[in-house]
Amino acid sequence: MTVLEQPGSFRPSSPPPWQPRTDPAPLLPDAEPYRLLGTEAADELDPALLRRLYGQLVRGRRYNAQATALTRQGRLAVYPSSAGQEACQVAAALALEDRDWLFPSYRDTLAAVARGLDPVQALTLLRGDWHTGYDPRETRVAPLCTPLATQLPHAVGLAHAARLKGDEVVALAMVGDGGSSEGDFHEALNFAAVWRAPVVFLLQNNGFAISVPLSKQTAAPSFAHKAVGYGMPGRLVDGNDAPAVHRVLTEAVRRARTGGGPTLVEAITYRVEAHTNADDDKRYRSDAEVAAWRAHDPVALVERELTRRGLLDEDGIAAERQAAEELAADLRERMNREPLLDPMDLFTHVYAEQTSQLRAQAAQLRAELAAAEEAAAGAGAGTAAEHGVAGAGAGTAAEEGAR
Amino acid sequence: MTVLEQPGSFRPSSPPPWQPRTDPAPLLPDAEPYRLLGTEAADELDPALLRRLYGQLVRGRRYNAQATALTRQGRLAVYPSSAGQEACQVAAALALEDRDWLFPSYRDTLAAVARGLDPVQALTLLRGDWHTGYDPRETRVAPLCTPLATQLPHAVGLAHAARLKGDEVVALAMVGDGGSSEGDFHEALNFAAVWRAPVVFLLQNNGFAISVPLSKQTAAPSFAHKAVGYGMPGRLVDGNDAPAVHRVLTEAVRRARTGGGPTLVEAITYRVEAHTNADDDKRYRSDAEVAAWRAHDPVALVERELTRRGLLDEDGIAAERQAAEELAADLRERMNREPLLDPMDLFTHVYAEQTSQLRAQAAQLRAELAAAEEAAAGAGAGTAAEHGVAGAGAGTAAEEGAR
Amino acid sequence: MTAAVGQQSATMAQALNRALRDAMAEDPAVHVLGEDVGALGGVFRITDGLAKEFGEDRCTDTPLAEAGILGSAVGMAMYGLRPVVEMQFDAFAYPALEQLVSHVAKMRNRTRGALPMPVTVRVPYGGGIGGVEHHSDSSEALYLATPGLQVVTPGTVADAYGLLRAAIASDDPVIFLEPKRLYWSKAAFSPEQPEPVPGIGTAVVRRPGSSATLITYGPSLPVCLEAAEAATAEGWDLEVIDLRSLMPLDEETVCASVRRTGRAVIVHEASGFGGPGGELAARIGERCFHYLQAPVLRVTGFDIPYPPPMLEKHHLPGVDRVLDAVARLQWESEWTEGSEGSGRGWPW
Amino acid sequence: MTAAVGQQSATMAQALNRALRDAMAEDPAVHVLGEDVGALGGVFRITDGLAKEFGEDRCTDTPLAEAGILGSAVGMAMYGLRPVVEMQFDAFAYPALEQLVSHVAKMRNRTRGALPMPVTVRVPYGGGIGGVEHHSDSSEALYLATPGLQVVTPGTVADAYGLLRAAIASDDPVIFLEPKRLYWSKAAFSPEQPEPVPGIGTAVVRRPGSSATLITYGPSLPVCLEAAEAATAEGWDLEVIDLRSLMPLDEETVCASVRRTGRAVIVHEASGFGGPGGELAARIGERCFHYLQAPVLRVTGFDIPYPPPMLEKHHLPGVDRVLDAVARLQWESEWTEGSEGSGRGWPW
Ligand SMILES: Cc1ncc(C[n+]2csc(CCOP(=O)(O)OP(=O)(O)O)c2C)c(N)n1
Ligand SMILES: Cc1ncc(C[n+]2csc(CCOP(=O)(O)OP(=O)(O)O)c2C)c(N)n1
Ligand SMILES: [Mg+2]
Ligand SMILES: [Mg+2]
Repeated sequence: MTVLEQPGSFRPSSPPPWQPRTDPAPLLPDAEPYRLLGTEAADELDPALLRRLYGQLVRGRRYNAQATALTRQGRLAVYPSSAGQEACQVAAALALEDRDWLFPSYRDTLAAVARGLDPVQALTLLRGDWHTGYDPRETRVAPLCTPLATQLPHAVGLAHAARLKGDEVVALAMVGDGGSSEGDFHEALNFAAVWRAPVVFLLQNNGFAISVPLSKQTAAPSFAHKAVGYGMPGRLVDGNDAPAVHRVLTEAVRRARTGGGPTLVEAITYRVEAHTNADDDKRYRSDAEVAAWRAHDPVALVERELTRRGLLDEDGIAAERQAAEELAADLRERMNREPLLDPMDLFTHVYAEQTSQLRAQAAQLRAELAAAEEAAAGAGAGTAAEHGVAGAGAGTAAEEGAR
Repeated sequence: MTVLEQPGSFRPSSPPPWQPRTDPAPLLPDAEPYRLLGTEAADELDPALLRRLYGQLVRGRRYNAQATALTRQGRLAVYPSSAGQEACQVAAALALEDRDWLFPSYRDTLAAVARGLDPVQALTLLRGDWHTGYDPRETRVAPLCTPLATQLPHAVGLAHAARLKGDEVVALAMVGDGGSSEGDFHEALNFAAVWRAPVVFLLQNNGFAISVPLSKQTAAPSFAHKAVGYGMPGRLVDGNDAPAVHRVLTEAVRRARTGGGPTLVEAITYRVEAHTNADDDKRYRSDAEVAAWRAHDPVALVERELTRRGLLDEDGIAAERQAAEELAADLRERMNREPLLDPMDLFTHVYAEQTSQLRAQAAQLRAELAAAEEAAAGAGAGTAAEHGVAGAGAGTAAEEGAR
Repeated sequence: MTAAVGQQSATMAQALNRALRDAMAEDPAVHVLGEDVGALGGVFRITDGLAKEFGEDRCTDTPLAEAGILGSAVGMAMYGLRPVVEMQFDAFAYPALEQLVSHVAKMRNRTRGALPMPVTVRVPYGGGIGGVEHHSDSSEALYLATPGLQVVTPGTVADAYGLLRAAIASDDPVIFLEPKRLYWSKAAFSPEQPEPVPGIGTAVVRRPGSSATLITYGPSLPVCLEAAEAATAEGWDLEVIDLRSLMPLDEETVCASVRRTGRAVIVHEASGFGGPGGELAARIGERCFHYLQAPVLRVTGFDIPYPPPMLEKHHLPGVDRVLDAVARLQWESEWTEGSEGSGRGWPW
Repeated sequence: MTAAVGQQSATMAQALNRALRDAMAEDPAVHVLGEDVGALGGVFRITDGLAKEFGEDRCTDTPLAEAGILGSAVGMAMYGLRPVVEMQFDAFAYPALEQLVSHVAKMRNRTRGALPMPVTVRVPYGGGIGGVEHHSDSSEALYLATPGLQVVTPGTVADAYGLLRAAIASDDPVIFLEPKRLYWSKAAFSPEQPEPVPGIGTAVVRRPGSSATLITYGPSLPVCLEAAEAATAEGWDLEVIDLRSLMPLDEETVCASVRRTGRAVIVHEASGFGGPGGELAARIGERCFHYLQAPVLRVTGFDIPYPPPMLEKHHLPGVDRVLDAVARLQWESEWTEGSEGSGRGWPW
């Protein structure tokens, strides 16, 4: 290390040239959220797409209502409704191809259902049954994720792996305004950008993280402004304008698929119901605020557009509602059937092979169940399997304030 | 929940108005890193400040050289040198008032020393002695932080607490380009912005995280571009231009102190030595790259400026060097004294009061030490305390490749 | 839900709320922070009314980031405050582990006493409330393995108040584990004259007995008391010890009892393997070896990820499983070579 | 540093490097990722040469974020890869704990077997190398308390190779703990004909003996072997068991030995309280109760934050402390009421 040996002689060069690693301008979101409905561009919207969105929105709204109703009947332990956010849910599903993966958070069962997942399977977790009711590899829907933002690095890793394998698979990962504060959000976006992984991050900004409003969550101009800090484009869209969300996501998916790297999309929307059935939203927001957002309803917006363009009449509306009612009835009916769980399954799928410790514990439970069965048989009751299930109902009692 | 009861009757209102929570434009960094030296503005620089910076830079450079030399003599277990980054270190120290707090990372001992900390105390950790060699409350220097970015939320919490108490105290927290990838960086900046905490984040972008270059760390236009995503200003500065760094930091500190909230400052600099004495930088970078940066030397830049303006002559230079040599000699001399550690101190300061378990363990060690002392006395050797220390020397053997 | 003055009975949730309120009223350095602790009063309403009474600067809704919350609390403590952090659920405390282990637990030691960490971390823990995955973990083993932390957990309404006051008053960090399924348990409670809790680190004999000792804490305390009652029908007079504090551990109370009864069963909801019961059994084995009439047994959650609500009752240690273990305490010296370790019926 | 073909002796670091190389060559699904694993070859050079040989897509320098690394590995495993993650040091694995507990350990269970997690997490652990704070933690207790994980740690050069191959081949996640201070230990090793390791979950008797059993793993194995040699001078013939796998735990090998010798000392570097030794001692107490001639003792690190390098030798369990414990195994039935639990000299 030289400590300036010859004071007169050094000619410090000009500084090594600096330039931004990428041009920031195109990464910044527009000043206004992107909208289609109510603008001139709406006239050019594909009627078939609008009809498809509309059908899904009507069914989605009905699905949300039915799921919330099921909590009141004790058939779901808890339901975080996406009522008011159906445009985001439906658009996310429709923006993806079959080979793509969806990474939903715990609120996004509707997105999975709109992709084609059986609603009963989508709700398995929330009814108190086994955690994931479907095969993620078959459905390309990752498990519903409760630890906030932890699903985001998974989406990055999966998309990265797919790209390394040469598959043109895109991962779309969903997160909330609250979840954006977690370290995992930051790490995932950074990895995605550095790896140019084919991921689309859809941040549903619904105004609240349980009771915490935006003003206590962030001071940023918008969540979309975070994108430039990772070197990816940030897009801002009216989250209740289904065709707009669909277009922005489709464009981001295309970009990802063709090697353009990740995008962060902030959809501005609103949770019009309480956080879950266990929440009390009167404590932290006014009815007037909710009412204002209910008026900007994602289902009604598309319905109005279709009606305006003469693409939907009363019969059409009635037909979609009929379909939604059928979905709800089917869901109701099937959710009312008591699921059959085998208590011995506690010990399967902990490891590929049971450890000696687990075998011993399984033997213990088996013996307990047999003893209970014997006792019940003596008293003229059913089988051990039923015993396991009957008692289980009690476990689903709604948690006070939980989640 | 209403499912569109009257298809003809609804008049979806216009969307609730959206506007950015804050104007993004002033938060974005300038296109070029801020510079003073070599620009016209340099002419107006306060001579006293320049002289002060210069003195600190010369001593800082010498300090770095001496500390690295001490690793070769086995007197330091490891030293992460800030050679080449002295402008950032010194400017950080001089931008703060006495009441302010500095939150250094493991590489920032020089910043602490430039603030007035005894270098021997600053190096306690790195010599293998107790972890923090000074009283953080007395010195307003937080413990040197090794787990990357974890010191940032501490700075935020402290600054927030000070503000709640009405004290006009600012916290300046230092982090590296690598550390910016950690979740704690994200969480700390977000908390700081939401709370408008009086914190200045100084990110020394020195080109590498051990061996990992910027291109594998981030795809962002600059680290300063991350600031807008939190709603705080991001500033970009030539990290080898000491007056420039000092001015940008001073301005940020002033802003923080007067209620303006946090700032993220990215200082573009370069680590001209290996990561630590244990590192082998030949594996990941070229000599040419290092040489280019050595030419843009923070010490030489200020020396040239002073000379150019006739504020420094050979005597002045010699005097500063003399002072630096004295500092180095004193450091050398005192670091060569074997520190006196009491093994029984293992059990103090685990809790305010020792648990019964710790008392038992302390009794065990005490007995062992007494037995060893007895054995040594039998063999004509020294006391137990010396025994503890003598053996300790071996513990400082440099870790191969560690850190 | 705030406990009314002079109230003579309260839920554990109310007692905790009252403890926070009293601590905040007494000491302006006490600050509460966490997710939803403000207007909502926390998802379990433990912080109900605090923001209103003491202002949002004293009871603060933070951004949603657990490492950020705990890391900020470290900084606040460095400046002389006494932060009380709420983690929303057990599994959501994991993101804060680095801050907890590398700073909260070590800061006093790192700074030779200059920076103590009077931080209380409240963690609702355990199952039995029908929570979906990640909402029912019993993570006490993580905290026990971390020197520098204190770990306490109340099993009664009175202790909830007393222990939380002691935790907040402590100059060292405390992991305060709140048994979720006891939040709504009710008992006599006079906040004006709270039962004294002799500080952190003292176990209590909840039921004296002579045949064997049940050692437990938190959510399993009511189970053990019920089991002890039921056991009288079999002629067993069981002593029940409520540890209250897992670290520091009151070994004297435990050992005195086991030396007297000669038999011990440890009961907790956390998985057995690597759980707190192992440490307890090991210590009893070390210190009471010659007094033991039978192996120290453990009745614990299985070594599995916490199961879904519909199956949790099979996982949680209940009265029957405790009684089964008591029955296996070799009452008639029935032991013969080979009877140990058969696997069948062993409570691990 | 890459192990040369036909080499007959190697360090543990070289054996680990060779294991990675062979696994990557054999199976294109194996990907290595972490901080500095590329050009630098890792700070301990365990991944030396891999990026060059297999390309940066197979051995990838990641951004500096442990949760991001492990979280990405989860996603890669979901897509069919076999990620091998390097954590740079023990304490720097903490930020990844949420991903580890809530996803890596549980994913198979959460998805009823649909998404297994063949992820290997390599963690250099333990002290004795003069590392400054946060560089010498023994964090195995955190992992042991997490059902769904396997936890292994080699004590010899040959096992380093064999166990790492087995870990990478496993369809379940493995925490692969690498004893830092054994990295440079050297032994005979033929990579072409590596000693077979009988899969994960098998302990091995490293030294047969009849007087008492020393049970240990990883960095403490050489200490125990040395102690066993030294003990012969006292007339003790000690058996030494190297657990190799902490989860699954090979209880049969342990119990068979202890039933034979009647005495056991557990030795590990991690703090005693809440450490792995508690679980072991508890299990031995449960399963070998009537065979035990003396309490199961533990020789462990103290219950303190890891000390600075200049004091670490006082903290680490050494040969003398092991022999002290052996001497306290009540060889002459010297036990009298009150001699247990005196505090003085007990190894916790
Ligand atoms: C790591 C973590 N911390 C806390 C929680 C508890 N929690 C569940 S939902 C929620 C709010 C989430 O808000 P946001 O991300 O905006 O999503 P939204 O509920 O609005 O869809 C919280 C705090 C959690 N699930 N995970
Ligand atoms: C959480 C954590 N992970 C890993 C490390 C190991 N480590 C020490 S320094 C370093 C690189 C830091 O790079 P940067 O933040 O750019 O700081 P610099 O060394 O360049 O000053 C790494 C990976 C650590 N100290 N903490
Ligand atoms: Mg939200
Ligand atoms: Mg750097």
